[in-house]
Amino acid sequence: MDRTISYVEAVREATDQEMERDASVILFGLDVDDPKAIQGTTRGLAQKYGPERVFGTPLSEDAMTGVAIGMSLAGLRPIHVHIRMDFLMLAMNQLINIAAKSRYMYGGQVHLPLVVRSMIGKSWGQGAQHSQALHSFFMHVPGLKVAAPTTPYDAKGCLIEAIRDDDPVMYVEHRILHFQKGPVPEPTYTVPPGKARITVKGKDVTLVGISYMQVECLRAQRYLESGGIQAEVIDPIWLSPLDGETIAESVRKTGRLCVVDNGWMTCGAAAEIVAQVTERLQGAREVRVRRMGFAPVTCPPTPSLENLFYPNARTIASAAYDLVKGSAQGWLPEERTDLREIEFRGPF
Amino acid sequence: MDRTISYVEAVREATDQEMERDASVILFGLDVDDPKAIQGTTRGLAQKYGPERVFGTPLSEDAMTGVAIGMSLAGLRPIHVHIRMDFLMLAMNQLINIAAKSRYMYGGQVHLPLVVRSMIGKSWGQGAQHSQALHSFFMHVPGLKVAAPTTPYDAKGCLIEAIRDDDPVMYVEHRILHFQKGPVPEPTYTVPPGKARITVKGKDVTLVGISYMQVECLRAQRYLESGGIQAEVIDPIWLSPLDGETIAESVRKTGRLCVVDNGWMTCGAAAEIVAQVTERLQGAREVRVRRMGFAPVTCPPTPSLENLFYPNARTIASAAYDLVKGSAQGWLPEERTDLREIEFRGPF
Amino acid sequence: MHDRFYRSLYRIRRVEEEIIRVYPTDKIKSPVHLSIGQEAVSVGVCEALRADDVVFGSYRSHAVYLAKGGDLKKMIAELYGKATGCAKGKAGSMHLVDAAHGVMGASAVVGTTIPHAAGYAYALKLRRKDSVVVSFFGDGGADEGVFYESLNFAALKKLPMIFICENNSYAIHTHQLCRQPTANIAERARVFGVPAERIEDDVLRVHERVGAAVKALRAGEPGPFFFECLTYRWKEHVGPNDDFHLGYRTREEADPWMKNDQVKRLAGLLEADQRRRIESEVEAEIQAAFAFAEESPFPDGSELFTDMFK
Amino acid sequence: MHDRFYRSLYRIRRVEEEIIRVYPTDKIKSPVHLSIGQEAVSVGVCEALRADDVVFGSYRSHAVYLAKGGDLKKMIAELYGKATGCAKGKAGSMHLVDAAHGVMGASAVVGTTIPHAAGYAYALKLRRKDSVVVSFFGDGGADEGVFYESLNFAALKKLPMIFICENNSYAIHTHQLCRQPTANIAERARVFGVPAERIEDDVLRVHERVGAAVKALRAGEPGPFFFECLTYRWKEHVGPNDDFHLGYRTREEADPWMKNDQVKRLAGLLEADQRRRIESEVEAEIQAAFAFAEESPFPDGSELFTDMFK
Ligand SMILES: Cc1ncc(C[n+]2csc(CCOP(=O)(O)OP(=O)(O)O)c2C)c(N)n1
Ligand SMILES: Cc1ncc(C[n+]2csc(CCOP(=O)(O)OP(=O)(O)O)c2C)c(N)n1
Ligand SMILES: [Mg+2]
Ligand SMILES: [Mg+2]
Repeated sequence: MDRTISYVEAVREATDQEMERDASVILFGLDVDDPKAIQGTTRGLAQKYGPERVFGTPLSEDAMTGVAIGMSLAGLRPIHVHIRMDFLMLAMNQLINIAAKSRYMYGGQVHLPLVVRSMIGKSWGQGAQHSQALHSFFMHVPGLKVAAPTTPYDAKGCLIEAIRDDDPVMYVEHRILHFQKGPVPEPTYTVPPGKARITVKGKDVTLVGISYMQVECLRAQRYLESGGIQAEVIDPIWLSPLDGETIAESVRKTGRLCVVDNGWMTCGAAAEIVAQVTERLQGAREVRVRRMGFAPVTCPPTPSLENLFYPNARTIASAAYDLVKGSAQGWLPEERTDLREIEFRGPF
Repeated sequence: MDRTISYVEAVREATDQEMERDASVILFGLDVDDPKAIQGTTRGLAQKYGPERVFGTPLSEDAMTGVAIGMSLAGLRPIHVHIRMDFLMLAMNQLINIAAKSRYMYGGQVHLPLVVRSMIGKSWGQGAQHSQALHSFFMHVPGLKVAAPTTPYDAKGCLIEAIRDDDPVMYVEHRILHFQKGPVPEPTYTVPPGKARITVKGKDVTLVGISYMQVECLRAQRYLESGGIQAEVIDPIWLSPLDGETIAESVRKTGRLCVVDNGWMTCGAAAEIVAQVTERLQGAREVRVRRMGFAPVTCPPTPSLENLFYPNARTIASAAYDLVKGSAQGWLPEERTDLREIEFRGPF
Repeated sequence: MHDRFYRSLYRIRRVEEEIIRVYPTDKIKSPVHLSIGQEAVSVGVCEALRADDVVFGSYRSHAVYLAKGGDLKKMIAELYGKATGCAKGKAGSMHLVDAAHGVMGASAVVGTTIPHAAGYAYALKLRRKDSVVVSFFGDGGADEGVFYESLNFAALKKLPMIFICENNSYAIHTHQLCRQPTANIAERARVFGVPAERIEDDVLRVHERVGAAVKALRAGEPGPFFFECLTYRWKEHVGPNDDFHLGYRTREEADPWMKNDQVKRLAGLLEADQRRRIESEVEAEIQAAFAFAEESPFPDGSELFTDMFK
Repeated sequence: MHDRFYRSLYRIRRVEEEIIRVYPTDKIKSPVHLSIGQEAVSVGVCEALRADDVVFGSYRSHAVYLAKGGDLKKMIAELYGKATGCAKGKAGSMHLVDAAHGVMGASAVVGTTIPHAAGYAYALKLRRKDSVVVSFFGDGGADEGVFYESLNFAALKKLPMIFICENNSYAIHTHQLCRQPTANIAERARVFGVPAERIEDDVLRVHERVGAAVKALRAGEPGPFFFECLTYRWKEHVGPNDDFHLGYRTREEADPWMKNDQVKRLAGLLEADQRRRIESEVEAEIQAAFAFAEESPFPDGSELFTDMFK
């Protein structure tokens, strides 16, 4: 497994391989066939599979989501792409009231093998309406699965899993991660739901990092190391169904949990994870918990505020440090440029 | 305060009084002016205030929400009514991407004094798409307030508060509660956010009941009493901002928390409350927690399944009993008809 | 042909009359939106379809479910909330489905199945099938943005589908002209380049015009087609009763529609004994269906958790 | 009149050219969707408006913000993310606002301000004001369901508003005819009973036709009015560059539009020294605005939590 490719390429390859394997897989969404090809993730596929299987759409998120549902009722396996998750707010009726419910409310007579890809992103000056990560909405409603892969490996494996799944899957991509590179096997493989990944072993505190915040947690782990603390880092990969078991087992060991979401905290994935761990470990292990995520405000575009809006490796390390020490220590590690493997330049 | 009126009448009266007081208050939504008058909550208002200030709309939830926003930008105070919260999924873009964000993303230059009334309901055979309570979506996104009053008193006070609020408020009504009666002062008054109400004092376990589940918690409290347990019952009234302090203080005393939501649990209000209490009491008080809510499936219409879908007084009492005793006791109180003050007959 | 039409019309009318009769007993476990008075649309359209054609509808779908060949026993059992219902009691009256007969779904949220029909038609076209898809919705559905988005997409992709707007002039108690500035739904469709036509309440005319569209689509002519079918709901919006006392409409308004009753009309086109034979067969079928529902068990509690995922 | 038109056109053009010049320095802290080539629409429309009239736009709203009288200094400071920006750095380029001058909002989600305009117009009508509201949106906005719902409502309530569809043929890189079966946006509006007209890229003609509509509305004639204004975006969808190399459109397609440049055209209608005077005043204003932005401070961290609620 020494081939290294980018997240973008991993998504593209997964799509290509599944479209090649299964003629019922089709791909559409605004701009999937345009020169930018959704940051490259759909590059070349319109040419290879033709305009019937790969096509751009009108700006009609509501109807096009319904169209995807209709296609999947007819036995196709649509992949519907949205360049920003914010735009899914136009498709909520079809996603929540139909996609999540069809198998059940039709008593199992139908099913919807549907994948909805949507991108989340750090604002870089885009502000309020181009920066949201609303995965908790989809975790809340029974009937949808949610994947939020961090690495190119998981990006490919989760997407193939999602395409082959007979029920609707929300596939969440963070734009910063698109430029991440990593080892990815060429043959197809799946990363199924139900198993979180322990990305670094440690004994003092459990860091759960969702989507892009996984990267910041990995950096925080290194900062903490320099502060003498061994953090265990967990990537849930799939948010629904969520592998609460793996997280709780880690916290049973460390006694401390810091969940860092790439989203708001109230009724968010971090609230869910804290609640689950509390439920699972009550009576068995006293725990210390901390949630981190977007500041509880609208995302501001100006950098002087945006920097405060997001958690980052240093603020995460500082919070985890306090969790371990048991009180506010005011420790904030010096910024280390060697941890900045990933460059991000907006706007995207 | 010995006047007793129904929840429906309380909502109607609050609207009437505010429309009378302030000519900028207007009321619209599908069917607000029809013979059923939204279960009576808008009865007579079209006649009294005329068709410009009270009007039914086309079936256009998306645009009509945008229209409400535009009205509020122009200085009106619209109340937009939806007979089912499920239909708000068509309005999510305007609610999440505009209403919640306008004051902030326009740097305080504008504000939106907007009230969105939406009804939730027990399914009574209506099933998947007419039964949801998705208040956690609105709790998740900064910029929206959420009220979910249980009593006629709070129904009136919260609605007046919401109408006078200069920012958007989601006002959530449960249809069963509509038939509830209670003491309501005739003069206007407000029930502002920030203060949960302890509806019954107790020392053994804290029951937090949201919306209609407050009623089931009050019944559960009586069942528990007969089992020798003194439950403290809390009605949050406002879900956003949430008074986590009052809840945590109660749990600091009882050490046990059972949150019963009238909605799904994952990333729901119950997750948020459990997480907040855990955060607030960590290190100070060991706690036992339990979440209850909709079963994690789509709502089934047939009674044999629907009965299992919702928590009820007896299952709540049973769960709280276990919390207090520290392990599963298998205790389920006999059904008491004297606690069934409220009759519900669907469909509504 | 008239016998087939009559059988279908009579069957729908009588099933719903039985529902009205049974409703007060509380045996029916979900709200019912009756099609009485509107049967001609479903029958006229569905008689032009094959078993492998597909229909989508709304919460008011008893008629289209039956006209398209949906199983009557399973429908009544579904209304009773029984395990033998078409969706095992998980649908109720508002989500009737019979995939084997091309009834692919009905939604309680207005307008929401219109794009499903377009998506299904896209799949048929991609696979070079000659089946067609029909989307049934009301005049209220034509208020919703998704209606226009779906029309635009269907026209853009020339999909093998037929839009059937059942215009009964009301959304619940609100007249079309209180919701739309002009009563011109067919014209609204035409502006997307879609052949669109308004048809009076006439089952034979509906059949003829829709049949021609179906034929064109099967022959590979570009779709979609659009029909605004004028019709009238006799009963209240939801529930088994009349509602002229509410005051939002008058009996006088209803009168011409009731006089034009297509069930009676078709009855008149048959020989007396042919008609009686049909009627007695249908009555027997209905009786059997209600008995079946009655005798069937409610779903077991364990069913709560099935059908969520594969 | 021509001098006013020229000043407004030239000012918008030059402001955006300055943005292009500065952009590579990274001083501008948000993505920019330039209006270069499309100025005639905003200017033609806004010159027909009063200060108390109101406009709503999209993320591509530099032109309409300036044409309607929005403060230039605050705009540039906003682009720089400074505390002195029109929204204190919380809007960026995509959400320009200047309530004092009737610029009531711009949204980065396509189509979303169309119903705001209708709601605002409803309030004006309710209060018997004679101001009007203008909704600016693109041909892509006309794909969205909310566009039709808003048209339907505005026509139903006869609102004092004007729809301005800036049809530049593209949504990002996708041509109108890949999204709509027929290029007939004005006709789509007309079917709602709304007077609708298509106008070529001609600032004077836009002004004349929109001016007539404004006059009619102020006189109490029923609205709304609809104008599809044909125009062309010269730069890439987002960012400061040309994009003919991408291949989705050709220079040849752009040529006639560039030849028809309305900034040049109006320049030609002025006396040379009148023109020069305007230009030098505008240049000075622009220089001052960029200097102002440059010198202004970034918002303080405590600003993160302000402006959420009253
Ligand atoms: C999106 C949505 N909004 C509102 C409702 C409430 N509602 C149920 S039926 C109905 C009227 C629909 O009228 P129409 O489409 O003409 O169908 P009809 O009942 O006349 O068959 C309304 C408003 C709903 N179910 N869905
Ligand atoms: C609802 C929504 N869908 C998709 C996008 C992504 N997007 C941004 S601009 C744009 C094109 C809009 O085209 P048009 O309305 O013609 O405006 P123009 O850019 O040509 O001025 C798209 C698709 C968006 N911002 N909002
Ligand atoms: Mg109707
Ligand atoms: Mg355009």
